[in-house]
Amino acid sequence: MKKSVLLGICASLLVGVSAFTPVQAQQPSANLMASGLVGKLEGPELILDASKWPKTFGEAPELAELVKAGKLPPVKDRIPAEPLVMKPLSEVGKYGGTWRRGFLGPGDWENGNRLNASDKLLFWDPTGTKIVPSVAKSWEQSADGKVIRVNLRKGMKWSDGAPFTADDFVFWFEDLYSNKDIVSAPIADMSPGGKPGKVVKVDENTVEFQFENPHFLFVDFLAGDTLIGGGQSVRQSQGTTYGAYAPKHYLKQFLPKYSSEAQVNEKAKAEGFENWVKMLHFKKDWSFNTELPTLGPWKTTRPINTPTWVLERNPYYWAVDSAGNQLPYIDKVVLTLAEDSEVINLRAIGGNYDMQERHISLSKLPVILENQQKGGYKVHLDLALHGSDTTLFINQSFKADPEVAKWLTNADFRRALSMGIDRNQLNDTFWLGIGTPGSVAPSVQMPQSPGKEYRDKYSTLDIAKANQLLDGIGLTKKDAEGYRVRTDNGERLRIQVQAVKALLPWPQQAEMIGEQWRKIGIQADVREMERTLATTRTRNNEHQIMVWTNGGTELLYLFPRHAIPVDPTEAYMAPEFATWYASNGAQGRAPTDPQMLKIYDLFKSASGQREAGDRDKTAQEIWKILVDQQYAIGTVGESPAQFGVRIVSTKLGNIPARACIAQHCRTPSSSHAETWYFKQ
Amino acid sequence: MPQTPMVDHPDHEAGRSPSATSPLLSVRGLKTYFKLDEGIVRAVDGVSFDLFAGRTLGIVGESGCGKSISARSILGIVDRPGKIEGGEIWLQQESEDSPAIDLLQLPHEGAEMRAIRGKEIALVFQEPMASFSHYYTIGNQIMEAILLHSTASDAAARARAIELLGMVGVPNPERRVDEYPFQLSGGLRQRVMMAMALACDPRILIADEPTTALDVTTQAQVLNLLQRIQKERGLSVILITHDMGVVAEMADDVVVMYLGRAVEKGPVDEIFHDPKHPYTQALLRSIPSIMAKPRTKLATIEGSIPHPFARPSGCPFHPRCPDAIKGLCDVTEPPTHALRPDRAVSCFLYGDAS
Amino acid sequence: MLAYIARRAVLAILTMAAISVFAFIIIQLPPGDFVDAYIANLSASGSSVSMEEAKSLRALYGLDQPIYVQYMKWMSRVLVGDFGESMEWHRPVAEVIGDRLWLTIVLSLSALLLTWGIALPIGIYSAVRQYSALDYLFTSISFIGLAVPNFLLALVIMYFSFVLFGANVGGLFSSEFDLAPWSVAKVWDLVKHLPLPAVILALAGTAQLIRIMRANLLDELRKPYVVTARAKGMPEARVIWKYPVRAALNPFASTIAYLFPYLVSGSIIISLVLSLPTVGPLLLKALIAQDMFLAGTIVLLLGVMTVIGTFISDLVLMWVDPRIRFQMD
Amino acid sequence: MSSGSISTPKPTQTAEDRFAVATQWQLTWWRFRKHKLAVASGIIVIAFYVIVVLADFLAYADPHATDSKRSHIPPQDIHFFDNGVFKPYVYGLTQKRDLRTFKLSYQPSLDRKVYLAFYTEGYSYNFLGLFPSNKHLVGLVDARPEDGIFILGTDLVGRDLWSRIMVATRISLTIGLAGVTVSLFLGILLGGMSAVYGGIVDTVIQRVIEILRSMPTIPLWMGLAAALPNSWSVIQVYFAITIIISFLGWTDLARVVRGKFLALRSEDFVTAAELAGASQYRIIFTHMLPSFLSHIIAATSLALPAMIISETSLSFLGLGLRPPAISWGILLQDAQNIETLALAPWLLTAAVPVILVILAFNFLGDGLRDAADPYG
Repeated sequence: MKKSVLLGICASLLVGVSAFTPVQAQQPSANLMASGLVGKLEGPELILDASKWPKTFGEAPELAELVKAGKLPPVKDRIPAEPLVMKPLSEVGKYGGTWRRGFLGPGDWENGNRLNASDKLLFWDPTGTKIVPSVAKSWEQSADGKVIRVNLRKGMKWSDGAPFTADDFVFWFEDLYSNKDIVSAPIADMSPGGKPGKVVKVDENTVEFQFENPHFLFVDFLAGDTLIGGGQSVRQSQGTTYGAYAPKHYLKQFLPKYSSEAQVNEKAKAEGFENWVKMLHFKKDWSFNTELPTLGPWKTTRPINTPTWVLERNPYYWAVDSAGNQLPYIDKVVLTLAEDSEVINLRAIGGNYDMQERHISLSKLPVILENQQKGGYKVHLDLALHGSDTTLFINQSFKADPEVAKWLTNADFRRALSMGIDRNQLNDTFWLGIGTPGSVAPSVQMPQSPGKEYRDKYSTLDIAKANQLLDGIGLTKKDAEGYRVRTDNGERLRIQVQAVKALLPWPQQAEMIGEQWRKIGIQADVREMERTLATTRTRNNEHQIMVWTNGGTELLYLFPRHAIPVDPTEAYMAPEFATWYASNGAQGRAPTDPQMLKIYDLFKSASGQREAGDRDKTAQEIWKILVDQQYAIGTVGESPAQFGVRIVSTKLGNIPARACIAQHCRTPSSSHAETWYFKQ
Repeated sequence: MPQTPMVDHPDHEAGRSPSATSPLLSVRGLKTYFKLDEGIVRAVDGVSFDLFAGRTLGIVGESGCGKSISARSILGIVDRPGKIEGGEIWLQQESEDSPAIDLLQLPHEGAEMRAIRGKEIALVFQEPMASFSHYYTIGNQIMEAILLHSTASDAAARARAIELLGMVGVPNPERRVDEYPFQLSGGLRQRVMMAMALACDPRILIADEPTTALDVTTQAQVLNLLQRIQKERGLSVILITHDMGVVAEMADDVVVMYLGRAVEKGPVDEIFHDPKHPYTQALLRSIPSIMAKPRTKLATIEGSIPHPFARPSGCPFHPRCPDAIKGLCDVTEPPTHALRPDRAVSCFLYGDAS
Repeated sequence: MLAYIARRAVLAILTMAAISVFAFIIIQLPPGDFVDAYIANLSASGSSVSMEEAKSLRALYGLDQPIYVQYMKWMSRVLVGDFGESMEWHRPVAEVIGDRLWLTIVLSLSALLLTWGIALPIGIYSAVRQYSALDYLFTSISFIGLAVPNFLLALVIMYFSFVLFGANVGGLFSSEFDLAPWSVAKVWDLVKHLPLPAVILALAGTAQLIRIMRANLLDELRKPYVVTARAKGMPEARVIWKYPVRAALNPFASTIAYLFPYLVSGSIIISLVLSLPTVGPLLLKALIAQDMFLAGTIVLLLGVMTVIGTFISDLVLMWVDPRIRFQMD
Repeated sequence: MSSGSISTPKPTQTAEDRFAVATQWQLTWWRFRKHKLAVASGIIVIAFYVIVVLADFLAYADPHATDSKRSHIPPQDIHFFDNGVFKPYVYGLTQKRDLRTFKLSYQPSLDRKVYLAFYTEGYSYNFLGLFPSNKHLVGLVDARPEDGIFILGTDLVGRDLWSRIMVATRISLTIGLAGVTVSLFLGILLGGMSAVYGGIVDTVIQRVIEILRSMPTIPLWMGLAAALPNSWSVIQVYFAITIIISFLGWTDLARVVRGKFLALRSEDFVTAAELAGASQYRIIFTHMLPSFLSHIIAATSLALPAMIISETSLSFLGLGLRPPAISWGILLQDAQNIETLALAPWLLTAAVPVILVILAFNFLGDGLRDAADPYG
């Protein structure tokens, strides 16, 4: 790293934090303060100063037994020389207990993945505002942004006791990621400016990611819920093979390179797989394969594809509490299958779960609160930081119906639609008044927020103004029932709104919005759809308006797909543009809208901006355009609707009053569940 | 008038003259009503008749006149909602010394009454096809009656069943005993029915339209069989039929019923030769005769049987009666006139009014 | 008789073949395929799937081949007892279905037995004591049972059993037995959990059967052979049980055939509401996830179970009804 | 002989004649009339079909109109007498959300009576899709925009349940009727063909019936329902669902028809007609069909509840009709969650018409069947 300026760990790379005020400053509505359900964002504190680290280590009694029996090395040999040291939120906990949780079957893989999210290289602190070490001890970025060096923990081990080294990174990069049979195309995270980067071993405990173009966002990516930074548990399960490392000592036996294709295929056949690729996808999936070495606090002992997904402590987990006790405190996590989320809610209310925030629905809050005593739990409301739980994405590349397309791509039309929505009504009905009405822009507390005025711009009910805008663009004629008519054939102008019953009762909300639009003479046809169908349709560019959340956009660069059309997987705003963007113009269709083009330019420029503050400013510019153009119409956000209703057994200790609800926080993992314990 | 076969029997006329001995079965003022939502149907409304030992009593009338219900009333097996509302049914006990018992005084479902059913009084039913269950062999259904009323072993009961089948003229009884009713012809079924009725050596056999469903040849065979058995065993038979020809051939005494009442009764010869009641007269007129001139219209009774709920007042027959007396027959019920001890008619044309 | 059974057996096999085609068509009907569903799920949990990847995934699962080829491949495996691998569960289909099939059968059979156990005595009572107070009561209850959608009933019962008794909600096992291998204690646990879903499931069928039984028996009671039997001097109870009840029972044998698929279908909704580990919710999820081998196998198995049910009820019918037995000669 | 007086019902000469000459239809009707419960059920069914026609008139609030200020209003008391005079009124309501429990509650403002009026003007609709109208059976006079009648309460988004049930009745009952019509057509056609042609036709049709009956219904429906093009309008989906539901319904009817046909073929009057040289077509349509029409009517009235339950189940699973269509199944789907049971149990009243109509159709069908064939 000759030319590069090595930067200290925490000193200057507090990405995206500069303008971030601690969240205590955030003012939830008076209702919420009165309810006492929203607390302070908090969590365990990382002790990074090696001099304050404990010198002796403790371990769970059951592990001590194993050590005594000679089946496990002593704890000091299992813990790395440079462990992650955490000061638990309230007190040093006790070992033991089973964390009961509900899940919905193998499709609900994120339920367990998120508990293990500390297997990311870098992570966020409990407030979701600061990048902190996790698997990696520290990181450095070169001044030109082309090289990012990651320092591993000396003596760190996989859950089977094998050493975790730089070779595992190289193995991932060369043998998995670069193998077209396994990963068919490079990912954007690893290819700034379309030029693929590489992973290089410096020494046993040092790895470098090297790029041809500056990639200043890469550290954020490593910390974010991205394909490169998500960690092994989520990124190497369910058929995907991302993340940045993989257990070479275990997985190499399934690769042709280390024997022969015939041999691995034979092995696959013998185990009942069609071919070695299928076998590999199974073997590297922590939720299916109980033998797979992992890095998370718990490892699967009973796979996800059974009625009970059981996770048990990783005896080689590399984090300890401030007293030197190896984490996690809780022995086991048992996720029991429920056939339906309604059952999960009912069981949670019945006190059958120790901590459950996933699948808990906000609309049940009164019932949940009512049963607190009986169920032996406490309710926490965690407010999200993104702008809008229910967002109307208006398809800018729609073309099936030119007349409709003409209006969807008309900014005044979109602004009118936005001003025709009575967000307070939505908030009262579906968010119990807890949410905050506004545009798609993130909470003003976020560094990338363009400011309060952009939360409100075009986002308050103004029927007169909306009608005026619609009249102004030529939609003046109305039919007998007062609906505006198409300019091509005089029939009523019908706008299709596609909604899925998922996170929130979006179809019902869309119906309410459609009703509100009657006042501005717009007929909305709400189409309730099954999720697969809806996403397939959007990828085929068949939808006009899609209702979805814009969750994840609180940090624009880490999860841009809900804000701007860059990822064809989920490009509700413009599938064709996203394809165009992702393929560097090879496929799809280029936008002609100058504002949209400007957004792309700004977005691309961020990767080359060295200072976090500059990148935030760019993001603010993007948000300003997004709000001004209303490509996506925000309704109500900053609410606990998405994983924000947390039901926690009164028996659990070290539970934060408020947890970070955001894509990058991997809720609930940034609160470090490994420091929770049963008080008994 | 064809002679009754009983005439051949010397003891019969002499020793068991109806007037001489007390009747074996004596029905007095039997009333069986059906209480329905729409009203009461008086299916049997004060019927009296006597059955003498070894004789055949024919009960005739159009369908729905209460013949079959009378028969079932005797056995106490009237279906709900039918109920015996009054009357007496005296059965002479087996030994002449014991007093007769009133069957209606016995508890319906009691063991005594059940011991009489099948054992003392047996029933041969009008539809041989439907009178058997299809789910059991005929042997099973015959043996059941035997086993119910005796202490016979299964093997003995089976032997008895085969014997009975042979007796009623079923060919190959050893094989047939294991067959199901639907495997038999109509005639055979009626014979089996007979065998079943005779299983416990009853004293009285009630034959309810035994030949209605059969063709003419089979009909004759079955009637012959009935006669033969009666002769062999000295059975007393109540023969219920609408067929005057059968009555003439088989019965010693006749009861004519109309709408639940016995309108006329008497020895068979007198009924046929000197019918008193206009209804009896009409019935006899409607018998086709080979003597009749070809192409003459068969006489029918005017009108049809009234609906049970719309029973006419006064004499129930008055709307169809050619001799009805206005202001009398349609108002008052005619009393029963005993013309002789064994002859009675209930009509205003006789007695005081005549 | 043997010829008859053979003919029925051949027909049953042909029906099964037709069902397999049908099952395959049904699961292909919804637009999109497993990869679409998979991408939808992945994207909802924050992942991305590129076009190239989708393509290679399709190839991996053989979804790029024509449908008839996929069908033939599937059938050639099914015929040797291999139902393929579930795409979503990453396990052999047979293993995924595993206990669920038995639990479905246990549940449906208990519902069937319950249906009969309740419907027969009540039907007989209602017919024998026609127009009595209890007859009216039973008839009314059975009609209401017929009219209340059972999913609604399941939900309401579940909620109130929770509110009133704090009962553990749904499922067929207590949590401590969920993981345990089969044992006497686990079976007993299952027995304790069965009644509620079985009753809910049985309700509509019971109502229907009471009505059938009552009507049949009323018909039979009017028949002359009953009079014959009574005239023999048989006690009334024996008369009724030996003759008309036997005859009225006859159609019940044939109800096995239609009641079973009905119960299995019914169990899908109820299992979903009550969170029962039967094939119902699995099928629903498999259909939604377009996990075609899993969905196809379940539909196929359910169809085959029905065909077998029909076949058995034919045999039972033949056994109980001598008319059929002797006319088949 | 007995001479007890007779007290039978009044003998009428006409009654006698009537029975003698009554046609099959008259007999059926008379027998049916005796079945009190069936008659009552018939009246209920008719009442429901009156709702089908007059749904919008009987509704008093726009079934689609949402308002958060009306979210989860419990069924409201209607006061009929004001100071002893018949003058129905309701109290104005004030919404309040408890900030600790997050529950909504409504207090009647006792000082503000809002009077009801009959045949008033309300939201606009097209009567039978033909005549625009805004007349409704009841409405409020001099009401503020926030006032309303809430006989059965409101749902989460503040839509009036009574009005929604009225409109849902229209869809659910016509879908049932349409489904039965299609089933009937298929059933008579295929059942008849099966019986008339026999042989290979019979075998094939019987096989198809057996296969269809062997398929578990839910996946079949799911498959078919999921295959509906998403671009279809509510109306198109509505008809498609009808056809899907009747897709299985016809098998029962086909069996009945086939059985009856076969039974009738051996009847004397059919033989007579055949001997008289009547064409097969003529025999079927002038001799056979009428003689079991009554059975078909009975079978139909028994098939209808099954159709209605099917629609309800399908919609409940989210596979049938979807909002903004309003059907019973959709109303029940709204009620299928814990918060409804706990916070707004009145939404379950949407099940009442379902239960009522199914009961009514069952009793009606039973009555009709008994009347059509007292021995069958």
